[in-house]
Amino acid sequence: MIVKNRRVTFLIGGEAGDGIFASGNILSKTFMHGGLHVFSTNEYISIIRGGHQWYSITVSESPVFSNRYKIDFLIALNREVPIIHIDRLEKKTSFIIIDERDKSERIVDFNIISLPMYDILKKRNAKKVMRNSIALGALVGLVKYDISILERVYMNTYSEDIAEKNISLAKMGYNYVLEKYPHYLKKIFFSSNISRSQRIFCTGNEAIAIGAIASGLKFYAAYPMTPASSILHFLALLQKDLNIVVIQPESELAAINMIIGAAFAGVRSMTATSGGGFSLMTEALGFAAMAEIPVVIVVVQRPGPSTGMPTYTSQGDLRFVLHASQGEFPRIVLAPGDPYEAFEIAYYSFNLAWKYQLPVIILSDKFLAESGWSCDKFIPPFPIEEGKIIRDVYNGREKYKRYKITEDGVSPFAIPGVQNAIVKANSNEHDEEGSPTYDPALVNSMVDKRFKKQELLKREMLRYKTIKYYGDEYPEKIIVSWGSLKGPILEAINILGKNKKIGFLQVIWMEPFPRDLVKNILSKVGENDIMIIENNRTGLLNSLLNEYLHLDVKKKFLKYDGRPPYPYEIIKFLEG
Amino acid sequence: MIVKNRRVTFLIGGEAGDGIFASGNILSKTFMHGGLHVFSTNEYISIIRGGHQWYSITVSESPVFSNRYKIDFLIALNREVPIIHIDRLEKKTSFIIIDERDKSERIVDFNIISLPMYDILKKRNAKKVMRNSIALGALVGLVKYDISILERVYMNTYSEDIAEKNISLAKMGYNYVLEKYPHYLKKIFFSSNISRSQRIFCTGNEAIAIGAIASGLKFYAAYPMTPASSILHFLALLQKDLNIVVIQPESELAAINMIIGAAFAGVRSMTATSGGGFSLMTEALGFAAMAEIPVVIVVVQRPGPSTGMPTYTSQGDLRFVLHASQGEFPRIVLAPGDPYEAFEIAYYSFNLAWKYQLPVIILSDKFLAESGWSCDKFIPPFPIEEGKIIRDVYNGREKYKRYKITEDGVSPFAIPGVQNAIVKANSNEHDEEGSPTYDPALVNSMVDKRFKKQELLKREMLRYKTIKYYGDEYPEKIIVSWGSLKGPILEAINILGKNKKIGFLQVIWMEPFPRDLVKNILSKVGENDIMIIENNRTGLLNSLLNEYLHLDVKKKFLKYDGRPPYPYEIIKFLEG
Amino acid sequence: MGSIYLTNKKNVWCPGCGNFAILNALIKALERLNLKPESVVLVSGIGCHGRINQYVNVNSIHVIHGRVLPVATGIKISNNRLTVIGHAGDGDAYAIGLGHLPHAARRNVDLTYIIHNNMIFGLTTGQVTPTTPKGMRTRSTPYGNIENPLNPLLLALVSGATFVARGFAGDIKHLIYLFEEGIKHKGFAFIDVLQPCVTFYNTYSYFRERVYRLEETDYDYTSFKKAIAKATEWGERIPIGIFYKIRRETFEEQLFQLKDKPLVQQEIRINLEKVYKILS
Amino acid sequence: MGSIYLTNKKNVWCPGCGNFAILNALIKALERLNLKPESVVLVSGIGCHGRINQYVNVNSIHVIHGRVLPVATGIKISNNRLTVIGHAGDGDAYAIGLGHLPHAARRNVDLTYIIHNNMIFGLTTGQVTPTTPKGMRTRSTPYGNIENPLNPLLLALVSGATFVARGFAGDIKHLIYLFEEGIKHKGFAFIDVLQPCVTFYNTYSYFRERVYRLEETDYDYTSFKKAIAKATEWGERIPIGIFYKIRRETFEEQLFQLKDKPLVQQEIRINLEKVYKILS
Ligand SMILES: Cc1ncc(C[n+]2csc(CCOP(=O)(O)OP(=O)(O)O)c2C)c(N)n1
Ligand SMILES: Cc1ncc(C[n+]2csc(CCOP(=O)(O)OP(=O)(O)O)c2C)c(N)n1
Ligand code: SF4
Ligand code: SF4
Ligand SMILES: [Mg+2]
Ligand SMILES: [Mg+2]
Repeated sequence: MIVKNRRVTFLIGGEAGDGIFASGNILSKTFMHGGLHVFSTNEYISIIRGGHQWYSITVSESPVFSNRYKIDFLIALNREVPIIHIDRLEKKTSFIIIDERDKSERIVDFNIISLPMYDILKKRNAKKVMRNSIALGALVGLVKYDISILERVYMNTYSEDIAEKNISLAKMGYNYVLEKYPHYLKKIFFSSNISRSQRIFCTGNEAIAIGAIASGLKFYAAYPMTPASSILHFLALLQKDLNIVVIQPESELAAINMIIGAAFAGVRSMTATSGGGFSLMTEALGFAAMAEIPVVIVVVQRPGPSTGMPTYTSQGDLRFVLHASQGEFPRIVLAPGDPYEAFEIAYYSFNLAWKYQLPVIILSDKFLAESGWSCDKFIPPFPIEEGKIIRDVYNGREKYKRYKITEDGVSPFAIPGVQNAIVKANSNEHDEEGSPTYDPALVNSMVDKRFKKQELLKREMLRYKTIKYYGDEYPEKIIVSWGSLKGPILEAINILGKNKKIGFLQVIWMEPFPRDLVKNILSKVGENDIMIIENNRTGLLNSLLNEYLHLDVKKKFLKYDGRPPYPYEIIKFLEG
Repeated sequence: MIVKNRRVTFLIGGEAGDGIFASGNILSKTFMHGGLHVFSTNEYISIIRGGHQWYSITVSESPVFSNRYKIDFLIALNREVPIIHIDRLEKKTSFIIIDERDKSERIVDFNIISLPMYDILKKRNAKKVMRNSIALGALVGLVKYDISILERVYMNTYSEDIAEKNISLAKMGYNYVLEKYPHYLKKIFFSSNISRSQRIFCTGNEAIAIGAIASGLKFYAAYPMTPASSILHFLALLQKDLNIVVIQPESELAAINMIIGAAFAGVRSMTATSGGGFSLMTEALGFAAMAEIPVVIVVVQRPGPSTGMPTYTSQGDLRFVLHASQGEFPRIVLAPGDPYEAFEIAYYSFNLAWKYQLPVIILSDKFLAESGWSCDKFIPPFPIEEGKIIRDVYNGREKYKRYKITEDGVSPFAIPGVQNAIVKANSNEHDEEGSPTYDPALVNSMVDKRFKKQELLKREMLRYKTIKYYGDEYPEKIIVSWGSLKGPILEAINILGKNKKIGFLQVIWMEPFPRDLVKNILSKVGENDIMIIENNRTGLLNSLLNEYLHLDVKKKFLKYDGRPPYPYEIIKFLEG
Repeated sequence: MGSIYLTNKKNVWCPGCGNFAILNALIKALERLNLKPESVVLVSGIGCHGRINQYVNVNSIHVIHGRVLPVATGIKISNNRLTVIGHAGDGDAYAIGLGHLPHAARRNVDLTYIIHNNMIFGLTTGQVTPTTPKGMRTRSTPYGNIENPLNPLLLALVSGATFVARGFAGDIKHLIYLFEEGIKHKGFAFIDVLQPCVTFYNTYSYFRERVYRLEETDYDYTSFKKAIAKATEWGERIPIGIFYKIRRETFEEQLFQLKDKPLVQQEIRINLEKVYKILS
Repeated sequence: MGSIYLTNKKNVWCPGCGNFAILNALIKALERLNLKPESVVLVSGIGCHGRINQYVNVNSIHVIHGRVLPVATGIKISNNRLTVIGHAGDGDAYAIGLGHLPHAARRNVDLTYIIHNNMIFGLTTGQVTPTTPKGMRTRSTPYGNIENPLNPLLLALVSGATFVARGFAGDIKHLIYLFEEGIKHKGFAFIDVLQPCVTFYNTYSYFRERVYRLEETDYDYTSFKKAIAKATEWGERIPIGIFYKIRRETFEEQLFQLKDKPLVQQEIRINLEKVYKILS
């Protein structure tokens, strides 16, 4: 059944509180350490106990970009799970690992691996939540995987006693399957190309956190908000080792104003939130722009409007972040599509913010934020750049002026405490020294000064991959998309194969918009052969194409039920 | 000098605290009650005392739409004023009314009417601030106006003793001029076409307040913010006569959430603010949209970003209000251009909000908000409409469902307290009853239900003037603009005269955007004969033309120093 | 239970959660007060507590995080015949929404404000809040919370709340009493409920060992000074009950606009002449 | 004056405004403390008070309305060698920005927070604020304010502020003393200054007749209980002075991250291996 480059998908389903995500992570890492490529993702509703949730893992010997609809192996932690996912199971070939008592009439068409999980728990005096360890062991046995890798992951993850308890349960599941279902055993290949120890299993949120750390983040303030919270949790955990300050203040209003204070004082700072929290940051975003204070804001999208569906995914906030806050000012908006890009963008967003003294927004989404990839370790692509910062002594001949009008619009940026410089920042329109001004000519110069940075940015952009193009060099059709949809689209294109001649244009820089590059790529095909795929209802990237390229893409696949598209849906769209 | 249909411009200049605005209002009303058309506007900086400020009044026997650059009569309350405005004065023809002591070398080229104002004050034992009354009297004498009208306005405005004090001072100025400068006296015509008593002198902010009142506003909550504050002051004053509740809560966050509560409870409610306050309302805007609660939000623009220039004008928030708040939802954004439109839009915005159960934003700007026009009294153009509201008893057969999916997307809207109905509203994505839902099909239906209102609106729009077209039927050039710039543009076109064949397209509905109507008008000329004029730097309406019509207007007059364009600047642009 | 105040929605709180006690006490209090379901509005914030709306068969609105008070205020002023009850979490009320509390208290709008104070962000899976004890490890403070917790009762007292109480989800009988008194109280009734979160911060036994009812002592709740002193008591013994209760004119009572009837019932008969007089 | 702490900017406050006294007292306090201008940061809010930044020759940032405290907190934590002083108006601090005050107080970041409390919105031309007396007619309450005013000192006290004081702009000598003590205090120093607004609410004579200095009594500012009682005193006699002062570990002192040197001076030497270990 399992061959090279094919994908195999595992899904663990159960209730909130069943430890689905923890065991999903364990299993993902287990496959990763065996040398396989892994992509994992989850779905859950915004409650703490009860309610169905699942974690799916797709593995392959080649890189995996997204999850699949079809499930090869299902771990069902209760009786409902197979029923809920029945359409995703393949008769005859799909396996279901389930407790003996939870078997039912309705699943007889599938390969059932039933175990007396509750009996084993009782024997071992283990808590109910631990039955997923039995199931993991059973699964590892079933796919003839090396149980010692699973053991190692347990040991890495938990304290010794907890790890051992889980391992012993896993072994019971493992042995049970080897004994009772020898005829069913399926072999999953181990890849040998990749040294096992060099890989990490990383979510989009973690990749952003790492990029920020690598870029010198020293002050992080955020108010929890799904699906951005795991950045806070991850950084909070790391604060000791990395000596960074991590604060959870009273609100998003406080969070963004704190990081503005930190950046004004010379410290690289960041916050992260989702749309609702970003709404509360809107006013301070303009403050940072007017006062020319470099901040990095991560916005992880979920379906709106308002509270919407907190634990689902969406790309509905693009226009919002592009235009948030009163007045006009340059900003940078970057949308990563996978952990590598998330790392790199987080890394260089600080360089951009500090060199150009403006706010940078990283626009992510739940599907990227909470999905996990097996990745190579990230390496910063270029050094840390600070631009015109003055950290110790100001040596200028004239009095220091925070908003000095320079050729390129960027003023020397002394921080408070610098010798010979008194630094005055202002949210009002101001003169060079930072005093309020109403003089029309001066106002014009100051507005122009800020906008000059846009010119600089047009040049700076050339250093970065503001778009990416994948697929055929002479395509017949081009898909345009952004953010986390990159994964499912790449999967779909891979499945369709080369001779379909499909190209895929991923837009990464949303502002400044890489108009010419996009135009250039799209000129490869006729207007009717361009297609857009987005996780929103109105086609927000398409609205940018309308605005910047005067192109209204007619063929659209817009999904707005909170779920990312599956590769098969994309294929259906492409073919339909 | 003064002939019919020509404009005459008066300017009163002095320091903050000199009573410039009060006397400007008095003088404006005086001219209005003499039957003239009046347009008044002001400029001041955001401090309470000191700093130059001015109030200008332009009068004519035909309607006046904007102020003029050239000043015919200047009341200078200190020595600097004529110097500051020297470029606006015409040698030989301009008059300057000034205290004897404040005369200077530099103004000898103009007609100087100097008075011993300080001596008069002393004689009368009057406060320094009252010297503007002397000046008003002098001016009224100078232009041979009926001093009894001025007296009447004083009596209408102040308590008897204060009025009398001012009147006696004004008379002294009046008599002084008649006596000392008989050779200078200039006659301003009195118009006879208009019955004097029927007119009001009204700002854009007041017009919005009146429209809201006429439409049944009963609950107003707002946090003060220039240039929206005068709506609060005006409504606060009127609360007693009109029995409306006017609250100044602790913040804009509170203001908008209070009006959401009020609307949920069945009461027409409104708030007003400027960009910074609207930033804080962003999150609740989406809440209103998701919960389908009808609110009206007035955003009066001033230059940003951030605190910017609080007392100046701008059109920099268009894209911001169009896209504010996370997620996608239908909203209505309306931009009035004069008090009549401000009244009408405020009036029908409540009908729209309540019929379609969504947020409506009225997008105004400082130039409209704080300028004053002599107007005919406003008359509501059609009755109050509530749509599917249930106020007493719910008689449906099935259980009441707040978010019932109906053909047109609009659900029957029972308010709490209605018999037989339990009303459940939610900021979460929800089912028909208002319970959270994550079911993909249901989510799709709910998103679609909300967006169906957009279809309804497309039909409803036909009832309103979503755009207006002025000027030549077969134009050679068309100006496109919006909001308060309507005034200066109309003035400029009038000055240029009919044979210039210039058309002017005013866009009033910004969302839903009247794409076809705009397209239709613009098709009258070639792309190169379209011009855009905006009070911002990047051409925000132009960005909408790009997005909706794939039209990038090349000829742009963008002014972003906080001042509205003068007609002469527009003429220069048109001719240049 | 089968109360008319209960809906048939499936409850999604963790088994054993303190929210159940709050829900049950509320239902009982409504029963005792015999309020018509149509005449009651619950306003709930975002968090586990916010779900309570779904389970109570009265009008309700699930607002955005931290904004229970302004929404409730808008409702009450617009229709002062309604009984308006706010439910907020400690995150909702004391973190993001704290800016509204002192104002609601000094305004004295006739609302009941019930805080499900589990000293943790529940729904976002266990982060620190303003009432989390110092030193506690949470997901956002894995090395221990370094902030002094707030004392919400003191805050409500000094802000001018006219009814200040504390309940405990482990003492449902007492809770029913507090809710009943709070809802009956004319003015702003503030009730902080110690609510164990069995998943992220299980405080049942901690509080059970310490709480005692003020009603079983000779405590006098009409003295502001005593209330302040009592509210400072927190340690081996933790008082629950009504700390403070006085009658002060409510905000609505001072609104001449509501003298005749609620705003929502007033007809729209506009005489613009009064307006035009000012402008002429 | 010619102080090194004064800029040459033209002052735009109304002649006679209480803000002048605050400015002068601040300058004098800085002189007495002999702080290097480069080592001080003023953080000011939006309102007439906010202009103070322009007149003081130290680093400054004019923030958005109500956000003095979070910005000041971010600055102080990033560079704890700086002296950070916040200036806010009563609108700024007690209306829109009130949500930050209790948190700054309980956190005990080493800041000085000076409120220019003129009991009115000055810059927006005279509307009601949370400290405007009941009954007062303002532009937004032309028929009289119906809300009970806040008592900011009580609020700061119960929130955990470690230095709580009140000054009066009519007593500049005393004000200098308060500012000096507040700036010297390690921890969150809250100083509410009664500041007459000659244009919209001239309270000079009202307060001059009533205020008395606590320092001229035998008042003991180390007792929380006494501080609460003193802070409730408001009427014929109004106390000014230090109401409360204790030493409690500051937020920064508890941050292990700042043990060696300020954040801003720490080199960026990142060892990602520690991060990667967690992810493998
Ligand atoms: C503006 C905003 N920020 C953050 C969130 C995310 N959020 C949802 S619930 C919650 C905390 C809930 O804590 P609490 O109010 O104590 O309620 P509990 O779950 O403990 O009942 C947060 C931070 C949000 N919904 N909106
Ligand atoms: C978000 C926001 N809302 C409103 C305003 C308008 N505004 C400017 S100053 C001010 C009030 C100032 O009052 P206060 O803080 O007491 O300062 P004062 O002028 O009295 O010194 C307001 C409401 C603003 N700048 N930003
Ligand atoms: S997480 Fe805590 S507060 Fe939320 S439902 Fe579970 S036990 Fe209750
Ligand atoms: S308005 Fe009041 S507070 Fe503002 S400068 Fe004038 S006197 Fe001072
Ligand atoms: Mg909580
Ligand atoms: Mg003030």
